[in-house]
Amino acid sequence: MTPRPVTPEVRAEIQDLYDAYAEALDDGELERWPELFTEKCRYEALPRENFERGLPLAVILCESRGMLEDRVAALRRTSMYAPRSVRHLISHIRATPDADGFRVRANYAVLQTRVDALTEILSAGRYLDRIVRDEGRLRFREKRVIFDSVLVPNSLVYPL
Amino acid sequence: MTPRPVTPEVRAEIQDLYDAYAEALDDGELERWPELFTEKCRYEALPRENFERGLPLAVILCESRGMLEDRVAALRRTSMYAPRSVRHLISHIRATPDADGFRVRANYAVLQTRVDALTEILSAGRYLDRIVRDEGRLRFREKRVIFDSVLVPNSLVYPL
Amino acid sequence: MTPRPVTPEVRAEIQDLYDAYAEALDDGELERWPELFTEKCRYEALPRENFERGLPLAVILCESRGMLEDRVAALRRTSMYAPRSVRHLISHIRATPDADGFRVRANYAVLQTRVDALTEILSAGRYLDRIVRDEGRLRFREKRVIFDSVLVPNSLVYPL
Amino acid sequence: MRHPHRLRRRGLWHLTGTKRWSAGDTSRVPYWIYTDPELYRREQELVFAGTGWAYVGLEAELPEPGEWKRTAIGERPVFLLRGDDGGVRVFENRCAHRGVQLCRASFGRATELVCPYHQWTYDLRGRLIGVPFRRGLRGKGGMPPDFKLEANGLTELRVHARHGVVFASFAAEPPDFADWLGAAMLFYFDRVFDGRPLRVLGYARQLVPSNWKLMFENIKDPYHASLLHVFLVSFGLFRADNPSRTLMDGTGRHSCLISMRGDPASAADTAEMRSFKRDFALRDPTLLDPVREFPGEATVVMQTLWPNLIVQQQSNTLATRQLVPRGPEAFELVWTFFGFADDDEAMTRRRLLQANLMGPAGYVSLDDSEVMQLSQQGISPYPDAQGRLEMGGRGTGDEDHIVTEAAIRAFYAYYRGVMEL
Amino acid sequence: MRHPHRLRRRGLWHLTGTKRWSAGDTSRVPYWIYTDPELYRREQELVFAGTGWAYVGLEAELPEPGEWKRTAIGERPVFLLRGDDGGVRVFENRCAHRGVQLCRASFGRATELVCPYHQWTYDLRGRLIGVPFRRGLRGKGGMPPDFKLEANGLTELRVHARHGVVFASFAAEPPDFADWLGAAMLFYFDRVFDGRPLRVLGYARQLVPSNWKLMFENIKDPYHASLLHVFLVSFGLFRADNPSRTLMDGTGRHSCLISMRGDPASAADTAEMRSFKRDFALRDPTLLDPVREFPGEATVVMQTLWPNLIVQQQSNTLATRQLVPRGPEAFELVWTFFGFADDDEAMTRRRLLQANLMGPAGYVSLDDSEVMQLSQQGISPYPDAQGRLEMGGRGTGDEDHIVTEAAIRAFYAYYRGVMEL
Amino acid sequence: MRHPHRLRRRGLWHLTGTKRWSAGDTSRVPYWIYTDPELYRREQELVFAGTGWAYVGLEAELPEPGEWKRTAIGERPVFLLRGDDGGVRVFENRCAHRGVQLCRASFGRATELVCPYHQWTYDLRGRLIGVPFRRGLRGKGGMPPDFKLEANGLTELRVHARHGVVFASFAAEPPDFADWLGAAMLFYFDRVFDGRPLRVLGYARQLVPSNWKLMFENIKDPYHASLLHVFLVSFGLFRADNPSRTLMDGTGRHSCLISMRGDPASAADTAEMRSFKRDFALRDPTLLDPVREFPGEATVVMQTLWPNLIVQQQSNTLATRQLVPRGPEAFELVWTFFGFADDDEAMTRRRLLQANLMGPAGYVSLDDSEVMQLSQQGISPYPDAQGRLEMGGRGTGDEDHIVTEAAIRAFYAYYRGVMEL
Ligand code: FES
Ligand code: FES
Ligand code: FES
Ligand SMILES: [Fe+3]
Ligand SMILES: [Fe+3]
Ligand SMILES: [Fe+3]
Repeated sequence: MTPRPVTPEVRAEIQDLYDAYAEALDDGELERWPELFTEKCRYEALPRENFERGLPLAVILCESRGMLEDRVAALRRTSMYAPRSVRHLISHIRATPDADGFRVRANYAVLQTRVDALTEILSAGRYLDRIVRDEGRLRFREKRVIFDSVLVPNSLVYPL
Repeated sequence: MTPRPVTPEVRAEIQDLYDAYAEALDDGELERWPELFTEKCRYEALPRENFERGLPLAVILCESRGMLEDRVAALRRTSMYAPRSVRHLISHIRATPDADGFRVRANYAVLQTRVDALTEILSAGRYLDRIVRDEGRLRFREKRVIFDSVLVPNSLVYPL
Repeated sequence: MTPRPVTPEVRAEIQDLYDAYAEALDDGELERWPELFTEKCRYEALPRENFERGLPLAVILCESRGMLEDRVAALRRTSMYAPRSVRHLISHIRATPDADGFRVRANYAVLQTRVDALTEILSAGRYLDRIVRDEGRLRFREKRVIFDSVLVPNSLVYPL
Repeated sequence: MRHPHRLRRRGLWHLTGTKRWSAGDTSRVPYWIYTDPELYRREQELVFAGTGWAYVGLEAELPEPGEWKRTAIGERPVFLLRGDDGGVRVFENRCAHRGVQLCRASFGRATELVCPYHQWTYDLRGRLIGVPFRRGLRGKGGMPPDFKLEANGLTELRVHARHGVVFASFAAEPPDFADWLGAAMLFYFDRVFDGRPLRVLGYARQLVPSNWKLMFENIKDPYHASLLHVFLVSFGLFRADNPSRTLMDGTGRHSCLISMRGDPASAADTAEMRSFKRDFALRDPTLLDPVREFPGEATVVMQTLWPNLIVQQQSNTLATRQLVPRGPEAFELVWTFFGFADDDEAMTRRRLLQANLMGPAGYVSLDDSEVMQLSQQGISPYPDAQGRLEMGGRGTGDEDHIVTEAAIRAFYAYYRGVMEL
Repeated sequence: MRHPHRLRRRGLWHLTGTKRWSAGDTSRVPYWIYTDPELYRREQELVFAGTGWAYVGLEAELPEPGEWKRTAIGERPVFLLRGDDGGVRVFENRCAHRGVQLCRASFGRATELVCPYHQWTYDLRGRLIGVPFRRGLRGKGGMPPDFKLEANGLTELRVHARHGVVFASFAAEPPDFADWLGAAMLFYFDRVFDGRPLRVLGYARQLVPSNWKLMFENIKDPYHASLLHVFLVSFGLFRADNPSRTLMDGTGRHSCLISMRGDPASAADTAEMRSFKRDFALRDPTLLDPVREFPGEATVVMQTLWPNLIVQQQSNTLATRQLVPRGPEAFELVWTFFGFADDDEAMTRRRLLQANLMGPAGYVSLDDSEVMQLSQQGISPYPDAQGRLEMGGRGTGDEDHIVTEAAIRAFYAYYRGVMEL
Repeated sequence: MRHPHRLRRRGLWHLTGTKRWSAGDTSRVPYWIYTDPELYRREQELVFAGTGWAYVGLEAELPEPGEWKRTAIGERPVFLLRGDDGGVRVFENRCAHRGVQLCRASFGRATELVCPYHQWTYDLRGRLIGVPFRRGLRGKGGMPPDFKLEANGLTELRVHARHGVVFASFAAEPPDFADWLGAAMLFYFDRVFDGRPLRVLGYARQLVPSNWKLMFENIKDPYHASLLHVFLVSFGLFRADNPSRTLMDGTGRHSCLISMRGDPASAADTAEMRSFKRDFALRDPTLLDPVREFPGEATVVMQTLWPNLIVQQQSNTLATRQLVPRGPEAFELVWTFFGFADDDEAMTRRRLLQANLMGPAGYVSLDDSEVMQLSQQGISPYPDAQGRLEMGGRGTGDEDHIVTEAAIRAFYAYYRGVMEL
């Protein structure tokens, strides 16, 4: 199969997906987050230290859109945490075609603002993603968040 | 009226406007800042806390290009502040057409460097903008800066 | 000579070069870094303070690709430093054509993660670059990194 | 034993040479009082949790029963809560069980307060009304028989509200509020807070890297206004040659700076003000369109109320500024901009535009926040040096001009008494 | 007057009112112990570098000779090193010459340890084997004749490994490990660490902005689990009405919380738990597919071992959690998730999925890290206040239910002895 | 004496057990001296604001009248100002009124210095020449009659400039500069600063997370250079087997490390240096193209001058490195790279290329800044441990080789005297 080229239009469409991703989380519209993934999907967030040493443990691991929805439901209904907001800065989005979509790498930084506190760096790292066309739009089939610092400033409330 | 599509050319042009915006402020060329707005315009910077609670108070409020110019003049001639420089990182610029131009959302982070100090986060948040074509170029008709943390590290000298 | 326009394709290609630049350094693949420069080239990193006062001193100065390679070799073989990783966020890439390529400005922030530490800002500033087509791809002929804060958090191990 | 010296190590700080306030009057202020951690800790108790009343907020911030607002007196977190009886109460923001903050956002609304840790539940008057498993489960565990809900409510502060402004006190028997302010201060307090319902316009907050006392010095200092604030001066919003007054209460802890309408500047009086820029004009003068709204001739009244409040009336921009110390070398300045419920749209817009003068980006207050930072930077490394406050003499009485630092001297005279310095 | 002790407070801290632990028992815990810098410094010596054994890691983390791992006991950096003889040793992480950290990454492997500064070289047993220019160069310089390599090796700690878990001690003659734990604690320790080889699945780390003791309080507190952790409760992973036990060793320093299978919730028992959400169901229940793998009826066993270890067995997610204090108001929580070398793929996947409950984003532990931060925020500004720990009475003995704070009281009873408070 | 109260101020700390320097000589250095806050505060007075001369800058940095440069001695901010008489003066950077920093940028130029707060105005010799409203306004307010401009100028330090290098002193009667340096140190000082006009090439600054004394230890330690700095060694820029000298002044506070041309490395001598990499070669050797420019055989001279200066001459890269402490566990290292006004273009380019060896990214100094951080990390948690400085014996005299730590021992012998330790 001939890999489809990454045309300017595709670039824009991929950018749109990341824009929507950032917007959903930054606006606190968590419910829009699972919709950006395919029904069968995988999301995981793990420290670079585990990733590079071949250790599988992730601090968030979802193996289906249902699990993503469960995480949103838990944040809405069961978890206790002090209020905060996040702000994504995603850059260097690099797509290469693969069998059924694109492999995409990107850099990210997430800034966090807690009540009564200055804005601080919550996390920075890279995304290693697989994107496919699904129901007429691009969606994540896989998203791996490799965060640079294993040390987290207390909690990771929202997905990165 | 049919909304005009956001073509790659328009994307690029909008990106150029934000690039020019960042460059003017980051280079300390404040005088170039009002030129990026239409004669009739609105600029305001307010904390997310006010924005979300429907409170109108902004820490900077300009209701015309004249007021933007007045702010620049005040910074140049009347205000006292220790020297510093800023650095903008604007990302996730998302445009949708509206009646006479575009509504644009973007994420921003502004890093600040004071004399003898390390670079630190000054502010992060989002832009909620309206852009129109004016005298052959894109300009801001409205720019609302919603900053995530109501708490500011002492002063906001330059516009965000 | 007519300056070549900065078409969407050229924009994308320039973006690709910065993506590759960030990726090489962020992945710790230092050996890929000199390849992004032409054989005859210049790289320097200097504080805004020197730059603005016309003082020539740079904290890193390479006047050829060989010197870039020497720096990589030194980091690999002779220098002693505690482990860390970096993460680039490059934005506002603005290209204008010049005689034999493009002059490009960009903003950057580099976040650093040291062992056992939270991610922190290492440096922010701007790139003042010259890019040319060389062996069929875009390469840096000149890269000047002007960092905003003369004060560095201890060491600058990797190039900015 | 590893540290036999432990006891001797911190000596008796108040006996030492450096940490003494040598001069007889307060025309000299030693610089160690802006940095000393021990003094700062004592201030938490003696100044902020002391015998008097501290500002905590506006009634208009929590109009409905069950609404609450988080704030602090000194470093101590407290919250305001409007009870089901309509009354506003103030409580320490910590669960009586094991200390968890009950109010975690800036504002909220509740029908009862439930601590997340073990769900101890308090009603809207701060009374403990529920302790899960208090009587155990299936006959096991539970609280001891002598445990009383009534004895384990939230720690409540004394509260006094006047014309919509809420004050609280950690003291068991705080003074009468009118006495605490004194007649002169009460007069000016009531001038702005005249009983009309308030409308909150919004908030701004600054983390100022200086000791909190420098903020009070700044506001109690009419001398600087005509010199530092070029913007104010250039537009006649404050001028040394305007009629003005510096008033204190009997103790010196509170003060008012009052500036009144005057004649246009004469060349003679502005000669000393190099800040005066005759040619400076606004391109869009809509920004400054003040209208007179309070009785009397004053155009600016800046009132400082010990220990943590500034009431700002500068033309039509009104705000409370609350001081929350954050260590010896920083404080938070919390601005609550307000108007009146009966303001028309034009007045609201006027207040919002004039707010450009204030806050972290204000044409006026920017100068102040920067100068406080610069003061702290100059003061902090020189703890043995001292400031000199001799403008207008060395006295601490009222003055009918601005060329004086009397209100600062009066403040420190009272401060020394409170702090036993 | 609220603060009669105010003046005495600084000066001789252990004599003063504020820094005293007034109550006879530990049903009251004064809040100054969570912030006081002097106490914190003493804890470094008496608690972390004290007479007992502290957790440092798992043998599986450094399977091969020459492998090392960096960690800390209290604030003191140490490292584990597997020698060429196969034994694991623990050393202070500083060169004997002038203090440079020898291990700079989290993990590594070496045939010898070379300090970068002057290349002093240590073998895999920590012995100094090389000092460049020790005999000088061309007859000049060098170390004095009485300098002995043998006297300048790395500072080695005592080490005890049990079933793959490594403990170390700064004490010259630490107690017998089995005695240190006591029979009951040893039983539960051996329940998880049953001698099978371990497999490390990965790490997570949190910088928690609270005093380290709040972490122990949290884990020693079965009372909170059914109230705070709505997720746990809603899926029956922990319930107040399940059979359970709270066990201590003889001293109270260690403890186990044990929860066992029980009947489905009856309406009566869950009435007090507002956290119980009957309608909450997972869309993808694959996340929770626990299988029984340890003998006995317990489904959850949380063991805390003085001074720095929590052993977590929650269904099939297993982890050690190591506490590393970072000043009085912060600590690092280091999670080492593990399984067994003989786990099949399904079990590994199960452990990885259940890890969603734990760590900085865990459905359960997120609540805890947030509540610790909120506690510290409520406690820290009120050093003169105190927490009350009266659930289940005021005693410190074992209990067969969860409606008790006995294990916390027992912990503090032991703590007071160690700290001479 | 400026601080007669000094000894009383901090209890009797120097008598305590932990904080004692036990050994008779300085072959042992206790680790608490790198972290103790009280000692650090005393250093500000006794070391940095002590009896001698501290480096503040180069005359070439402010060539014109009215030009100023901001810097610090210890933590105390000062600035250099070239007066209208052409002389360079040094002042405390704080307004005599209420402490505001007068110089807010790194460099500037003025005809007079105006404090922004109340516009007190100083001339280019630091004299107070203007106090707005000094005589009041319309007969009201103003300074007291006994207020004298002359008594309220800026606090001026003593200044000594030698061959373009400026030193200042807080002492009322600092020693003669030549005596302060001693003949040997003066000789090497004058070797680089030979009277030719200097040209500043630029600045670099590092915030090093270690105690400032570790920087002096590093530069006074010739032992490490051939071991840590593989780059230096591989290109023969510094080698243990080169002829070299370690020189001190009579007191031990200053020192010089001198390395001279030697024969190519013999296998015997480099055997102990595992850092020597024979096969390492530069692809572009333009970087290293040293030319001899100073009299004598020395290729490297690193001079340290108490309390805050390193003069670096490494081949053709010349710099002053100024130490500015920032708390016990950090300092700023300020590099001022320079050449001579009569350098030709080739020499300037050579200096700029060789600057790659130095600064925060330097092929050589990177090793040092990292090793200082690693030292602090190893030292700080072990305040009761100590470093051992026995290379080259335990003496403090000059040596004609590099296999010695004599200069560090000499430094601490002097330090103990100054600090009364
Ligand atoms: S801490 Fe509030 S209920 Fe336990
Ligand atoms: S400090 Fe380790 S060899 Fe010198
Ligand atoms: S502080 Fe400088 S003039 Fe008042
Ligand atoms: Fe002011
Ligand atoms: Fe819990
Ligand atoms: Fe060195």
